Amino acid sequence: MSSVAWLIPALPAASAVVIVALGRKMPVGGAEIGILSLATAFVLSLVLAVEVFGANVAATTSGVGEAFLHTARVELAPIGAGDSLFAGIRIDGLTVMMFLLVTFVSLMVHVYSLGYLHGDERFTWYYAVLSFFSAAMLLLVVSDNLMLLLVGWELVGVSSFLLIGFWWELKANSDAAIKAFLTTKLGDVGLVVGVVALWGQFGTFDIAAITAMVGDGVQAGGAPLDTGLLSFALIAFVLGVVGKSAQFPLHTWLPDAMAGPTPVSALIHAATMVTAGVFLVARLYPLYSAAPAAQATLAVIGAITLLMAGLLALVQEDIKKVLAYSTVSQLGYMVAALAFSYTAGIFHLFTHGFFKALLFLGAGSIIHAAHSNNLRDMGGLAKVMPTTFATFLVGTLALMAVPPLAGFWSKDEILVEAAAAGGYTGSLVLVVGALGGALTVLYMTRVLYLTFAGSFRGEGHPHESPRSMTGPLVALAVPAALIGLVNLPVEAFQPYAFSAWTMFSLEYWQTHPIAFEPAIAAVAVGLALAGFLAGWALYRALPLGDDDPARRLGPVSTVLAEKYYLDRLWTDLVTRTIVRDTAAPAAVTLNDEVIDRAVAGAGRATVATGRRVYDDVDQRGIDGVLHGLATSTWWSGARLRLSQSGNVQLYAGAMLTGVVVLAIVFAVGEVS
Amino acid sequence: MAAVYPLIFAALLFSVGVYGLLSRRHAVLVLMSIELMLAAVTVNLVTFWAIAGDALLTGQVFALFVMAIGAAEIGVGLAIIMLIYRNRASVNIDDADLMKY
Amino acid sequence: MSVPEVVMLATGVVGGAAALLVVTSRNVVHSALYLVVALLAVAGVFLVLGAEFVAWAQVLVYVGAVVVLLLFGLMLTRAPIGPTGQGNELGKAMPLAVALAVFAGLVALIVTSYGGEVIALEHVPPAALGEVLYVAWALPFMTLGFLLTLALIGAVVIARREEGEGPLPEPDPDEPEAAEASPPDSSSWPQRQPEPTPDEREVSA
Amino acid sequence: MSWEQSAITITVALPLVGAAAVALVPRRNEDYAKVLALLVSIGGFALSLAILVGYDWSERGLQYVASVPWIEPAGISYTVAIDGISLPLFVLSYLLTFLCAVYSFHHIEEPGRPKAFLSLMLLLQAGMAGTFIAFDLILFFVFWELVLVPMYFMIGIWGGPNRQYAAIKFFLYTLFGSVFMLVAFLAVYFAAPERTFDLVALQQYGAAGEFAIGFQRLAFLGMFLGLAIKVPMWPFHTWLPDAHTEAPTVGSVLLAGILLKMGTYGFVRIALPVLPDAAVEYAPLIAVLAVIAIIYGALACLAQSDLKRLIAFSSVGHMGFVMLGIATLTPLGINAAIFGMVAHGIITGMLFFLAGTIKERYHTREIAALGGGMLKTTPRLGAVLGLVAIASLGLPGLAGFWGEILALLAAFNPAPELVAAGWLTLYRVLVVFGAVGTVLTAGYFLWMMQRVLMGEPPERWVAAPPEDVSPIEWGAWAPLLVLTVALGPLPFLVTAITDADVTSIMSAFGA
Repeated sequence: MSSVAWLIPALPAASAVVIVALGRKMPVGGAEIGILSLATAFVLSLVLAVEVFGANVAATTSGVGEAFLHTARVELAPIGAGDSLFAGIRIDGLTVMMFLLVTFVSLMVHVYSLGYLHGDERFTWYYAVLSFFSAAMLLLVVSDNLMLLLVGWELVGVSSFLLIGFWWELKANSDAAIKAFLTTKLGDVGLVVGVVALWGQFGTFDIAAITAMVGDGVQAGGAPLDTGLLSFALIAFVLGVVGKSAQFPLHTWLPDAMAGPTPVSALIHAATMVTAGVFLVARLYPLYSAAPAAQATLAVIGAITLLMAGLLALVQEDIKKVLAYSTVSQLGYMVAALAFSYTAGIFHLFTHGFFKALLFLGAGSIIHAAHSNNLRDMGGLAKVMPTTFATFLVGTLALMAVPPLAGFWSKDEILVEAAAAGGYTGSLVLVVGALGGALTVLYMTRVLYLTFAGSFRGEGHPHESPRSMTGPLVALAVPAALIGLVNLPVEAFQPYAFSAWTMFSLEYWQTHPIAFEPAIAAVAVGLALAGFLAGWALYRALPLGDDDPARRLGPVSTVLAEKYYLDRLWTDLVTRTIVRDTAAPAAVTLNDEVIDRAVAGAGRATVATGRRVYDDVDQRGIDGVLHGLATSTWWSGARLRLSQSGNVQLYAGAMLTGVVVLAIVFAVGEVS
Repeated sequence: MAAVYPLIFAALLFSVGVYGLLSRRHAVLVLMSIELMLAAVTVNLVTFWAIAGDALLTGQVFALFVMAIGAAEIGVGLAIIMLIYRNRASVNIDDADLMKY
Repeated sequence: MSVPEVVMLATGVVGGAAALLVVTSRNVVHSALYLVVALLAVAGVFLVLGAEFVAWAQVLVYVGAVVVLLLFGLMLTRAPIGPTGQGNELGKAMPLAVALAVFAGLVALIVTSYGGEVIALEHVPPAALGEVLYVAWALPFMTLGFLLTLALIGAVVIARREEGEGPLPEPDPDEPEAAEASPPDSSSWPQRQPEPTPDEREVSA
Repeated sequence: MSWEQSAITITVALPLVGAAAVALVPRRNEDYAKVLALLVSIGGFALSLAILVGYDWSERGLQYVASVPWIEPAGISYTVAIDGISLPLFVLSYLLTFLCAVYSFHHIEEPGRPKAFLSLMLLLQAGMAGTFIAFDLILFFVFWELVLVPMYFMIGIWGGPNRQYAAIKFFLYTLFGSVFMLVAFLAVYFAAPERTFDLVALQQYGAAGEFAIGFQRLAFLGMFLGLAIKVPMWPFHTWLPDAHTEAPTVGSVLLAGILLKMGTYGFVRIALPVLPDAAVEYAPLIAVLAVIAIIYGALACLAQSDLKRLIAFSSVGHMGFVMLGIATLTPLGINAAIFGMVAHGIITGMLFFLAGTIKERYHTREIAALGGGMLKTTPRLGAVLGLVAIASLGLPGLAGFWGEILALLAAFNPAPELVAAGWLTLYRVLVVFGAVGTVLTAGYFLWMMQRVLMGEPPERWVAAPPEDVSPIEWGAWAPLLVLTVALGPLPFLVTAITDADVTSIMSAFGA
């Protein structure tokens, strides 16, 4: 089966081409081709998963053998002195896990978009790019070498650009698309430099070969490993991760990227593309293990990001932006997790992909119904949109890490691993991660309350979305709820669990068992509960500031009111004063005024520099020198040409004068 | 007879011709000045023949040649002047500066 | 002082004075007439020196033909033939200086080279000249004739009016001296062809 | 003469003869000139393909060699040959001329006159192709200069409003450089142990270290001036934006597509192998100038308001990547450079076609005046522009990527001589700057796309949308578009041709 695994990325790629070529003539505008190809790819992924996971489980249960790895490659081009570029596939647990996630979410989004983009004038184009994106993402995960990975990486970037700017008539949308592309491209400088540096160090792009060399402590030509250069390359990769996975301080493109159609946000900006950075670190995990400095960088960046983005999510009025910041925050978890544990990082990637895609699609359904992104214009939708509500609730609970839903297991694993790792970075991630969990609950409670509770505040009569949209919601709700169970932290189950499926080496799996810490789980759940109560109280009391809080307090029963009274002190002090009125605005200020302005300012400054360079240096300076040469030649010519008056008499006079002078000269010469 | 007399006469004619050539704007006058200079040349030729006295009468023959060439020059010169006049309505030699720059 | 020397001095003084008047006279026609005198004086010098045929040829060719040609030229160009202003762009000082320098140089040369030379005057009859001319100088002589013919044809070609050429511009009758006194406004001259505009180029293409 | 010996000569002579034939077409039947020029260019393209196919891939090295004495007393011979380094550029020059001939059916700038225009184009073609196959320095120089004259007239007659200035600037500037190059050629001739202009012999002398280092420095400087102006390298680039902006579409396409490559080709073919020691000394300087050009070109693009001028300035940056590859003195770098040349020829040639068409349809090239929304008014034109712009910014999967990334790869590990001279750190820093340059490049192309393609189109275009891509234009563009897409996934289309010969020509460097 793994020998035809290349079909999995090839199918969507072919589908993209076919849709562009024939889509307009198809009955459903080409969508059926995309759905069919993704469905086939998903089935193939499942079959492949059985093979690969089965092989891995066989190894873990028996304790002998190796993690499943299948590579195959073809030469792409000779590039001199015997080196070549290769295109190759690498099938292992991680690849298959990403296959499952990407094909499934992509399939759901393909189906969902049938309803969401029904009647759009560029419907066919949309499906073409969507398929193209899936192909690029699958190429990224299946690459066996860094060069091909870079290719996939850039291709997802450009398809993201096309999809964010899908409604390009509005300048804001194309602005967002350009911002996304350029910001991630800035991060890609790191990736390119990293790839180049690793190639320079190891003389190959092949990930397996590089990993093996690092394992043996050698580099190209058998010289001893230069860990400084390796750390440089890996930290350069971190810059790429920061760009692509929207980590602090390059995260600002992701909320803007919500300008794209909502299914796109679900696919690209929640489940797949933004996880590419995390995937990259996971793919190179053996290298990162050898470079502690790079790991520490990951931990710090992840911790900053998860906290900061969580605070920002609190104050967004656009439902998609809440989810976008939430995604940034969750990506922070993953990045931080990868500083300590391979399994914890990718497990959160896996579960998050499902439930965040669900949440985005749910948000899309809500927006479809309410005709607005703004939380102010929603409310009371639970009654009219029962399916959306139920599935959205599942997604929210999973995100909130409520046991036993998906998010609980993966997030708990991160905290456990951070605690186990200890040290400054471990403690940082543990504390910040726990706080971040509470923040997550807080902002998701707010979203739930403002969207589904109370009465509808917007215009029109919202109704449930069509079946093509609710179907995927239901289909996604199942894994969102249950997928966490595949990695139950029970020792006896572990040889059959997710950690075994996706291991990159048997030795690592054996030395890094998955543990469960009741204390940490209890604290996390407690914090989550506190966050939920605080959020409920706060947003019940102060929905959005424009309704009178007292009037809203009225219907609440006295007992509850009294109970909340205590909570409200806590709420007012901690949540409202410190978090909402101080920290969150400060974060917003920092974000909007400093970071985003710095990013935008850097862009503007670059353009201004360009203008300066062009006007002053190029036109005035370099071209000026040239013009100066030309002008001086011209000037002396103009002086000289005065002698050429065309006046015959002048010429004659000059000639005769010359004759006389010559005669005198000769005469003098003769005499002397 | 002293040889200097005709020679100085020729030098005088020539210098006057030079002056006229350089100082007048009327194209025909310039031609006349050239004729003066040519005449000076013929005087010199004849004088030098008289001094040397060769059998082939070279000086006289050359004087005749110069005369003929002078006549030809006047003919062509006047034709050019007329052409310039037709094109520019002027016989002012300062205006005939098409070759400038 | 012998007779030939006296005659020589007299003709020299007359010819030199006439030559000076040629180049200084304000009236072009007067200049032409003074030129006749100057050239006659030259012929006189030739006679004194014994070159009889050359002297008569000088009278015939120059006085009889060239000056008449010049006068015709003056009339045909309808240029101002009355009194004309003197001087051109060069002014007078520079030509005068050059002329004096040339004269001084020549005189110095003549005096140093031929200061004591004496000419033994000898009369050459035209017949003797004819014998030399048609025997020893026959080939150059024919070449000269050819040259004269060519010059004649050339003059005709040059002066011939092109077909379709515009009529002669009429000089302003009120200001007959305009051409000499002030250079004509350059804008009235035929200018070099301006760059054709794209449209014109297309037409011409 | 067998086909082996005469193939190249026939192929190069065909456009020359064609130019004369086109010029002799009677004026009243000027449209026949188009047909004739097309036939000639098709014939040339077919012949070049025949050479490509007939090339013995197992042998490699110089093939189709023909050498006859030409100016014997001066040791100048007519020596032509072709190898893997020449082939891609040689074929590309015929391809682009062919496409230009097709395009000329559709449109020739004011003042028309297809006869003169096409005749000049074919003359230009002969010069360009000849440069790539000349293996005698003087012959090389003759072809090199032959290119100047037709391009001068193309710009000067069919160009934009400022055509006189641009044409003279182009002509004088490049001529200025060529003079130094010629002097350097002569110097090499006299300095060689056995006086010769034969390139192969000179390369052997160069590899054997027959030239003293002091001499090499001066000679390399002379060649450097001539070649660098042609490339053009920063800061010798200022003729390029003017010439490109003013030139007619076909002129711009050929200028960007082929002419610029003559400079870089000269470095690879002549300067580096003949003067290897000086090349090692100059390489860091070239690399620094190249990276300056990358950043600088991108910055200058950000300041442009004219679409065509923007494309012209982008060439400065792209040629910077090519020169960076050359400055590494490694086979990888040279492969990258040749790939970059081919890709740039295809992509930028295509961009200039598009700029010409946009000017023709929208009657302006001002980005602000176009007003955006081209995807609405002329969707096909807009889509093609978008695709090519994305290719030009170096997106993987399209032609522009490999040249850039391979150049960066090569720069990370330059030739051992350069490492020994202590330049490793410099080159690695340059890699980072080069990578930043890719972001800036992406920046201005996206910015251009946003302002030209996206947004709501202005009223005047909505009311009367300009004509979309015409069939003739599709015909002229299709090969370029296909190559743009094909070179991305199939980079061996170029490197498989070049690799072996690059490795052998660069054997003078490295261990």
